[in-house]
Amino acid sequence: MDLNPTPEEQRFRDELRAWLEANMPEPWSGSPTGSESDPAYVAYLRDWQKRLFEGGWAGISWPKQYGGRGCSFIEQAIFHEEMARAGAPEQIGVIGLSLVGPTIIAVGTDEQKKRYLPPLLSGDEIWCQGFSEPNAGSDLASLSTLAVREGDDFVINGQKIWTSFAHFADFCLLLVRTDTEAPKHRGITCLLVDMHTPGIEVRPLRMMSGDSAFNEVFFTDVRVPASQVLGQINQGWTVAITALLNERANLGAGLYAMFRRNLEALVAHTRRERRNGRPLCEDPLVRQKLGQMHAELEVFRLNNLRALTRINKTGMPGPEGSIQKLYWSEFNQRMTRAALEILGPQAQRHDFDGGRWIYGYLRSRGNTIEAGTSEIQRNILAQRVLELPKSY
Amino acid sequence: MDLNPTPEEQRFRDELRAWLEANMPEPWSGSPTGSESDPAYVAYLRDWQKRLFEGGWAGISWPKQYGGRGCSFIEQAIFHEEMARAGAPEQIGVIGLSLVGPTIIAVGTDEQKKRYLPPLLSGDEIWCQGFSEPNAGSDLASLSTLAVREGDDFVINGQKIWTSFAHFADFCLLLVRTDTEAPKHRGITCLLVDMHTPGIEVRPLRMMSGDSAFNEVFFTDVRVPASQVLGQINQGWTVAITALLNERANLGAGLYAMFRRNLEALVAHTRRERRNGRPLCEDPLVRQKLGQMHAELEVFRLNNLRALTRINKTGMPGPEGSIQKLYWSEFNQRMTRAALEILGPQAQRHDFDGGRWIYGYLRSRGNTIEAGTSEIQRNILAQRVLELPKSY
Amino acid sequence: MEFELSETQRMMQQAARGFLADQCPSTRVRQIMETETALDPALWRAMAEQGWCGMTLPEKVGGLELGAVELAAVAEEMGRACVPGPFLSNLWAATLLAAVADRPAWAEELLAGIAAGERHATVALLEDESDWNPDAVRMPIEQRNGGLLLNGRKTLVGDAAIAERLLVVGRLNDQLAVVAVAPDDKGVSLKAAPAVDATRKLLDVEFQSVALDADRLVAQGPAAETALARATQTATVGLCAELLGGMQWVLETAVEYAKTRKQFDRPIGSFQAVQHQCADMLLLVESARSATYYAAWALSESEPNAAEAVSIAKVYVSDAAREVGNRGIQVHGGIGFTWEHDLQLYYKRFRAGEFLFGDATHHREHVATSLLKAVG
Amino acid sequence: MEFELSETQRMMQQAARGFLADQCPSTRVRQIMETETALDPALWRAMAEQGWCGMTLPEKVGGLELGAVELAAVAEEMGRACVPGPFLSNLWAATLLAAVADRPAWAEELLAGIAAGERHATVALLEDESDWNPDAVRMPIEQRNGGLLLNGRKTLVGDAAIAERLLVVGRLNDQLAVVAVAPDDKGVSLKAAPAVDATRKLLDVEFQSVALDADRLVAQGPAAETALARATQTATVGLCAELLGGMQWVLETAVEYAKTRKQFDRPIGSFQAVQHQCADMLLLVESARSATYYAAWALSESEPNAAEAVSIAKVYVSDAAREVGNRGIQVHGGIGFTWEHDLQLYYKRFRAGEFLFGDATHHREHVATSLLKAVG
Repeated sequence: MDLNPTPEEQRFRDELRAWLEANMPEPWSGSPTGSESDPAYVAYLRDWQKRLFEGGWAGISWPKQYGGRGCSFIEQAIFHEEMARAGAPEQIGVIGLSLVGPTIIAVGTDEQKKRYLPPLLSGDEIWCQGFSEPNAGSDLASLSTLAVREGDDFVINGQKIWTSFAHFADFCLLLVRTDTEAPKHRGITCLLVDMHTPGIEVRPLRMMSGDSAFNEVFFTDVRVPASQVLGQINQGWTVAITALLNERANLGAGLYAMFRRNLEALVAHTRRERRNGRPLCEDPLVRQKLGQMHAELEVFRLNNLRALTRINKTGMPGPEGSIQKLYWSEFNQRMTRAALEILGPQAQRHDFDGGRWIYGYLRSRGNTIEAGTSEIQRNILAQRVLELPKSY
Repeated sequence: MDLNPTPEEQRFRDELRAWLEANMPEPWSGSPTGSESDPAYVAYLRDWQKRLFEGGWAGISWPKQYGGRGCSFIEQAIFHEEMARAGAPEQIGVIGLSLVGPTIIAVGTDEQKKRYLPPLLSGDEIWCQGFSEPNAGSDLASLSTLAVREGDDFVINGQKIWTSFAHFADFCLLLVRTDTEAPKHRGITCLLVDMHTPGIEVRPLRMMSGDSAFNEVFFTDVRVPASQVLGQINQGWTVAITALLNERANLGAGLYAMFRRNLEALVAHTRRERRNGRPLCEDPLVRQKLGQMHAELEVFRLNNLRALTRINKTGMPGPEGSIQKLYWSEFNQRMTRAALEILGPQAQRHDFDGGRWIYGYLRSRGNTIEAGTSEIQRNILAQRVLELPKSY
Repeated sequence: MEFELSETQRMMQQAARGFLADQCPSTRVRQIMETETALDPALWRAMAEQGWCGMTLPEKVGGLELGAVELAAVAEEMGRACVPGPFLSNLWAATLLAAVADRPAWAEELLAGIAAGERHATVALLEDESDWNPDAVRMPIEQRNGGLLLNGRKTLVGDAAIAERLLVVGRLNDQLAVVAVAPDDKGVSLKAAPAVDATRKLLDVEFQSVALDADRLVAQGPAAETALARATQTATVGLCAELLGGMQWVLETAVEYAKTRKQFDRPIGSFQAVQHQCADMLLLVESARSATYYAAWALSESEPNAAEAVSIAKVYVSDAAREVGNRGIQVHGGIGFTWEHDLQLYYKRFRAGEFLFGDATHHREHVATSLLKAVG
Repeated sequence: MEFELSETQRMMQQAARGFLADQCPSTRVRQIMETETALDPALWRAMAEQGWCGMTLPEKVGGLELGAVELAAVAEEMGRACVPGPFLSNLWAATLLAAVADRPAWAEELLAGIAAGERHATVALLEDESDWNPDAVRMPIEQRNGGLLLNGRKTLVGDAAIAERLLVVGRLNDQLAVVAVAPDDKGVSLKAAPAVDATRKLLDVEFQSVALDADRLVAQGPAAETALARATQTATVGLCAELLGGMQWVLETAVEYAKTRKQFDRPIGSFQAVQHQCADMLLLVESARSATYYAAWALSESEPNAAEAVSIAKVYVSDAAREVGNRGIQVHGGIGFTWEHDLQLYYKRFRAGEFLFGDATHHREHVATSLLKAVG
């Protein structure tokens, strides 16, 4: 066990830090919570992704031949750490970078890799993920968006939901049903779909937190060439599993940075604000909550590091990634709740710190639902890691 | 809504209070936690039950014709309140009083009522309950203790487990399988079995808390007259349900008194004991825990009062009694944990207050298992109160 | 002893449910909450006609002189319907005024206006560095030229924009005092404080050398303390009952959804994980009901433990509402997290309700104090 | 960066597991814990032969001079096997002695004896009204006739009955000081403190005018503070690793039971309620592993955040062990609650472990202090 960086890892960090010092963009000064429904913010993030790509800092752990940097998963994590330390903007193409890219690398044809990976890394092409449907949530395999073969094309009809970034995405990793007779897991195909194809309509879904990070996507007679199949026809379920495992494995580092920023902002408030004659940070109850949140956040960071070591050896994320998903989603709910309890009634205001605390609290309720509910994650851990018998 | 006592209720309370003042026994001075495995303690409790009976204070809500007092369920609750206020000893025949008696009243023959209820109330005959088996815990209906008809008798072979009080009980409300061909719920019969019958062997089960409140009971060719069937042959399942509903409904008041005694003892400690220069009761963290426990305990008391009002009207406890079982078992686990946290490391000692705190903590782990696990209680609430579809 | 609503109380509650189902469906709630004041005068007058705006006020000002149990029974339905507007602000202020024995003459007219649903009032208690404990109030009220002079700032004042009088809690000669300020008094400025719950509007209020006539003094010293305590307890019971009604709505809605929504070819309500969440919600709702109605009864009977009972209710209900809301969303999955689903209205009220009149931490400390006093 | 045991560390751990499965099955644990001292000298010598009694001690006293990670790797297995006896007491005392640069001559021999498994020592810190913070220690050490005089009482001292030296923490000239007392020194009296975890014996120790030679002074002032802090951190890591091993055992045992125990004609492990409890246990165990091994690594590398990392581990592991124990019993049902089932051994150690070296509340306060220091 050695948590010190290797010489390469240290070099990587030094180099990145120097580059960041020279290349950090001006901080975003528009809408306060920086919502992806603001086109100016999206443009700002695309610029930043392009600059990262041109500097050689996109796809850290991807093979060089596809435009990546060919580094380890550890260096990938160092990248996220340094981005957070520098206060760098978020990465716009997170679905592409964390989920679509690794899946194309794992199962795509050489042509697909050459065509899609470089513009994905440069931010020139943003991806979204068309998996969930109104009647296929936790039971993803029951999806019913239909793709019928007509000559060299598939013709798609149906509806997707909870599609992040769809309103400005250029491509979609889409799951469709191509065999209605087969058992439900065996009739699914994964397609790489141009979002500018006629017949695709995107409608934003407003969330209780007030923003519209998700969309509904409607497909009406959308024609997609059969060459756009990722993996094999009717083998889309295994492609989907690969994508979901990568999603769970890749979110950790970026989330840690966000959580840490929130904790630090909270600590700053407890120094500044007074209640009944003393600063909040001197209240023993507040201190218990801060101590607990810091401990839990550190454990999240450490769990991520252990997972990285494992993935770095196996080359592939496994079902134990559900531990991370469960952990961060429930941690963030505890953390945003603790923040409101510590800050008191002012924290419910939309004009207190730009509303970040109440937004964070509301938004966190989605964490245990999106990207696989906590119930599904526990099922995975029980059945695929602990090997308990299937419950349904 | 009127939580004031009616004139009758007030009279009842006054009369009881006067009687208690004149008739309270000397406090128990033997083994400190007063374990039922101590025969002297059992004798002490039998004496007390007899004195209650002779004073007319047994079976408060039972019909007078069976030796009861013919009062309401509310007066029953007042009885428990006053017993607690006076610091009276516990009632030894709790299984008989809360579970067997009401079941015999509900489904027994006149003869059974006449024969069994008076000595049950007087403490002359103590009852136990033979339901669970090693392979029939949550799945009670899968029990396999066999009763084969031979002439006018049933001949019983099998094993029961978790049988409280079996080591000194005179009778057992026993569930046996009388039809091995029928669906499992339809082949069960309920018998009133004399525990002194040849072929019955009782072995105490030692618990992790160190005491032996439970037993295993082995039946080898035990002959029981067919006249001892309670209810109908092969209809024992509905008898069992009646018994279990009564069990859940009747425990509340007595438990409240015990919890309240614990809370008061804890409060006394927080005044007396100092840590780092101040009494525990001035520590804001301790105060939060005390406040929370007192609030939860009051809610338990109030839930009981509401349930009593309901039972007083319907005459029968319903499946919503599972709320009380869930509530008290989980509350007591939180309470005993909070006590250890407040009292600190001394509380782990067997010679600190006679070990009551660490005993209580360990013993409480059984609360969410005995008398129907929390999982079973939640199933009942979901399926029988909220009418969600059956899950298995 | 009978711990359930009487026949009359139940009928009153049923009538309220019917009235609100008709007059205040969630579509109307959403319209009203988008307005600046979240007050629909027509709805308010209709509610006043039902007697709800002066339920606990004296008959001579047009009230019904009912107790806190009847108040809770109706407030529960208002919570179930998520009724927007100044109900709690008016209740808080009117109870305060009514609890002062020798109140100024103008107060009668105001109380009558509140009971009639035509006028509104509120209480201004919280300061930037204080909590809900009146002892923490620091705002100075000075005697000046036979009148009073006010300087300072109050924050998160409910419905101040529509209140004819703000009952401001301050310190006069080192005693707690309550004075009545009109929003158009010189030196008063209001600023909206947009917050999580759009159905009840909060404002910050600045007082810059606000000069008041002597008759604006509502009460001071022990009289002010007693009236404020009584009023805050009554309003807290109203809030707990509202939260209870909301929880009941969430429970019923989640159970209904779990019966109809299918995944893996089965209703999701047949999965143990969903069943157990619903069972927990039921336990929380029923326990919140016990705590709330007991507090209401204790208050209406002036039981010696009434203050404790109110704090216990607020501790329990604050936490239970949050937990029920969380489970309600989780059972619904993504759809429960959308703007379109009414769950969000309740979830946000639960959150605002946790803060209002002191959070669970605040009241736990009260309960501990009371326990330590009772147990020698 | 590699956050997993190295090949050597893993082999050391595997060897420990094999050794303990062979030498210390639960039947032997139960025999040993029924004795007065919970020490089996033969087992102890055998463990010493494996190098475990002086794992982190200098080579010149017979130690292996390994780091805290190796210590944790082996302690995890000792926790899994529920090894009874003075491991943590010896570790605490020996690390304290070894951390003092200019220690008295007798200390070398004692350290060698500990490493050889032949001798034992312990630390006496807690007082009746103090907590685990050394600042709270009040016991006076006076200078008298060129020697030292001790008066007072220490409580819950681990394994004091078999310790050749008790390292007593007190105050000498207003400074923290550590002195070594032998149980047979005049004026020392021991009294057993029977407690929840029978595998480790606790005692109260009275000191009545105990006169000590000057060479019994182990350290004072900053040197004593540093050595005590280092020793307590090391022993805390050892404890966390033991708890981790116990949690792992509970998880595996519960999962195995859930696969084989049938109710309703199905393995109970096919019920979602049971599955989800097992999944939660897995999350808790794996997270406890991350926290524990990171603390061990930070300590062995003397990272600036080592003290914080140890407190974080103790916060997380204290709570996680309790929760895993609770779920382990619940999955087992009644049988998991019996004396005969080995679960009880672990459950009781988890409870004693929560208290030892400061509970989660105590360490949360440390973590908060450290966070507030780090975040400007």
